[in-house]
Amino acid sequence: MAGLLCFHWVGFMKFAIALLAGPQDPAARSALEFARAVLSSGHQISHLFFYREAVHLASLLGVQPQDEQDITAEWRQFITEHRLDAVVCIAAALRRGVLDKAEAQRWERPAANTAAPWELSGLGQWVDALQSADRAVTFGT
Amino acid sequence: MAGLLCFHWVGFMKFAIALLAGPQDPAARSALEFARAVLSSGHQISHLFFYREAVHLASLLGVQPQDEQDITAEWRQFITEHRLDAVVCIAAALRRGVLDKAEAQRWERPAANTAAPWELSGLGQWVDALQSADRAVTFGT
Amino acid sequence: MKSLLIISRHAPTRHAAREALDVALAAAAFDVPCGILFMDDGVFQLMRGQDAAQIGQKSLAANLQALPLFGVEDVLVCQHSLGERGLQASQCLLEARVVNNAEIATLIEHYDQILTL
Amino acid sequence: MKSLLIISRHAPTRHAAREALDVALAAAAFDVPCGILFMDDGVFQLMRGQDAAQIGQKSLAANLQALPLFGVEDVLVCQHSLGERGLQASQCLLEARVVNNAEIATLIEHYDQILTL
Amino acid sequence: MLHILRHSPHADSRFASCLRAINADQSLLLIEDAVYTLLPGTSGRNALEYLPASVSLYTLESDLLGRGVALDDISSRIEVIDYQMMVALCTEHAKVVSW
Amino acid sequence: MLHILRHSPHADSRFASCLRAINADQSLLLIEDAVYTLLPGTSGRNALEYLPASVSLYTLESDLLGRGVALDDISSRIEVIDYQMMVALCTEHAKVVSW
Repeated sequence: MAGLLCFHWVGFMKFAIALLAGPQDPAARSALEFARAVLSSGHQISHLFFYREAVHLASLLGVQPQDEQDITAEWRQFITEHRLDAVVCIAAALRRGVLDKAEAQRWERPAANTAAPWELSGLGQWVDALQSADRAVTFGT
Repeated sequence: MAGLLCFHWVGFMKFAIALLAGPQDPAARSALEFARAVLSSGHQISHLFFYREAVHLASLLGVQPQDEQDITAEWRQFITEHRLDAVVCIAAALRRGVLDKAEAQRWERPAANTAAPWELSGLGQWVDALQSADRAVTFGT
Repeated sequence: MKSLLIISRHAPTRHAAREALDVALAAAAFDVPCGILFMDDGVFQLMRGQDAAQIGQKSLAANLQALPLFGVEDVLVCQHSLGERGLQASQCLLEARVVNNAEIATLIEHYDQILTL
Repeated sequence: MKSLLIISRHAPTRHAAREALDVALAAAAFDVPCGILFMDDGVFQLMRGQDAAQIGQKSLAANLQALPLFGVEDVLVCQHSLGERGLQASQCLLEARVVNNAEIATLIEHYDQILTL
Repeated sequence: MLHILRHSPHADSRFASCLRAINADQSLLLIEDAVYTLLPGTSGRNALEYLPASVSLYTLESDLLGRGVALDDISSRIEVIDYQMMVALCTEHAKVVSW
Repeated sequence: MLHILRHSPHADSRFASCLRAINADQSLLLIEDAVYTLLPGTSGRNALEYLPASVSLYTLESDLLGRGVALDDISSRIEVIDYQMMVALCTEHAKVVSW
C-alpha cells in the first residue's frame, strides 16, 4: 500500500527552465508564468538558462511604452526576489551585444548593458542543469 | 524614336532600402550586398531604414568570434564611408534596448550602446523615404 | 503621393503585428493613401473576444480601430486565409472587405508600393 | 548520466543551426551520451557543396565533422524531411543514419532528454 | 512523455513534425499560438481528432482567452488547464519535449 | 512587378501566399533560403514550373552556391543573376514586393 502511494506521490522536484526567444516573443511571458507556477506549487527552480535571442532579456537598456508590461523588468524582479541562478549563455550574449562590465572591458567595448542578477556563463551550465534537474522544460523554441 | 529610347533608359535612381531582421539573419548581409551593388551600379541610396530586430545592427557592443565576419561593423563602415543616412526606428530601438546618449539620459538608463553614424528617428522617416525614392526594397521580412 | 498597401501577416501576439499597424498609422498620419490587407496568420488580429491582458499584452483593438479614423481607406482581409483558419468575416472586429486571390493580385497591381510586414 | 537527443531543425544559414551544434558539442565534451537528429530544414545542413563564404558565413562543416570526434554517438537524419526536400542520404556530408517516423518516435522514447533547437 | 507545441499550425512545419513523432499513451499540450489549432473546421483540428484516443490533449486557458479562441468551441477531448496544472503535468511525465 | 521571396518553402506559408498573389507578366526572384525551392523533385519546384511561362524567374548565384544548390540542377527557366543584376531588375520593374 505504501508502495502504491509512493508511486503516485511525485514529491518536490528540481526544474531547469531554458528560454530561447527574446523579450518580444510571447514565450518570454510563458516561461515566466511557468516559473512562477513551479515555485507556487512548492517545487524548486535549480537553473534558469537564457540562450539565443533570450539573452536580450538581460539587457538593462530596454524602454517599454508606459501602458505596456516590461517583461525584462518582471524577469529581473522575479530572479532577484527568489535569489535564482539566471545564467545567460556568454557566447550567445557576446554575439548579440549583451555584455557585463568584465566583458565590456575585456573586449574594449564602450559600455556594459547587463549586470546582476544576470550571470554570463558557458553552455556547460545548461548541460549541467539538464543532468541535475528532475525536469527540464524549454520555452521559445 | 527619342521617346522609345527614353522608355528604355531608366537612368539613375534613388533607392530606399529597409531592413527588418537582425544581425544573425542572412538578410542583414543580403541587404548590405544589395546596397553595395546599388552604389556600384551608379544609383543612389537616398535612405536606409532599420526596423524591428534590425535595430540591433546599430549596437556597438556585439563581439563576433575572430573567424566570423562582423556584419554590424561592415554596415557601420559602409554607412560611414558613403556618408549615408542610416535611420534606426526610435520606437523599435527603445523597446529593444538600443539607445544613444540622449535617449539613455532621457530614460535614465545606465549606458548608451549606439552612436553615429546611426541616427534614431521616427517612422515618419520611412514614410518619407517611400514617397521620395524611385524604388523601395525591403529585406528581412 | 504614392499609395501604400501594407500586408500584415503575423498573429496578434507577435510583436510584428503591432509594428505593422504602427507603419500603417504613421503613413496615414502623413496623408499617404494607405490600405491594409490581413493575410495568413494576420487574420487572427481581427478575431473578436481577445483578452490580451490574459497573456500580459496590450490589446491591439485600439490600434485596429484607429485605422479608419486615421484615414486608412482600404481595410481588407484575405478570404483564403480566413477559410483555412475556420474564420468568417462576420466574426471580425473590424469591418474588413473580404478579398479573394484574384482581387489580391489586382490590389497589388493597383497600389504604388507594397510592404509585407 | 542522462542521455540527450538534440533535434536540429533549422537551415544552415540560420544562426540557430550553429547554436544547436554548439549545444551538442558542449554536451559531448562533458561526456553526456548524446545524439543529434536532423529534421525539417535542418537536413539542409548536411548538403554537400555548400560554399558558405559566398554568403559571408563561416562553414558549419567543421562543427558537423566534430560531432563523431567529440563522441556524439547517433547522427541521424529524418527520412521524411529528406524526401520532401528532394535529397538522398548519399548526398549528405556526414554518415548519418536515416530514420523513419516510427524510428524517430522510438528514439524520442529511448533518450532521457530531448531538446528541439 | 509530454509534448509541448507553441507555434501556429499555419506558420511552421513543427505541428506536422510533432504529430509524426508522437506515440500512443503520450500527451500533447498546446500553448501560445498553437491554441489556434483548436479552431473548429480547420485541418489542424482534424489532425488532432485523428490522434489515438490514448493521446491526452491539453491546452492553457490564458492562451485561449488571450487569443479569443472560445472555450465553447473546444473539443471535449481537450482538457483546459492553468500554469499550476501545467507544472503538475510536467512532474507526472518523465520527459518534456518542446517543439 | 518584381516579387522577392527569401524564406524556405518548407518553413512558412509565404511561398503559397506569394504564388496566390502573382500575376502573369510579373517576375519572381528567389533569394536566401528561398533558393531551396529550386531543388529537383520537390513540390515547391513543381509549383514554380506550373507558373505561366510569362512569369520570369530569377535567383541569386551567391545564395545558390552558399547553400550547395547545384547550378546544374536548376531548371533552364530560371535565370541565375548577381546583385548588380538584381539592382537592374529593381530598376526595370516599377514595384518590388518582398514576401
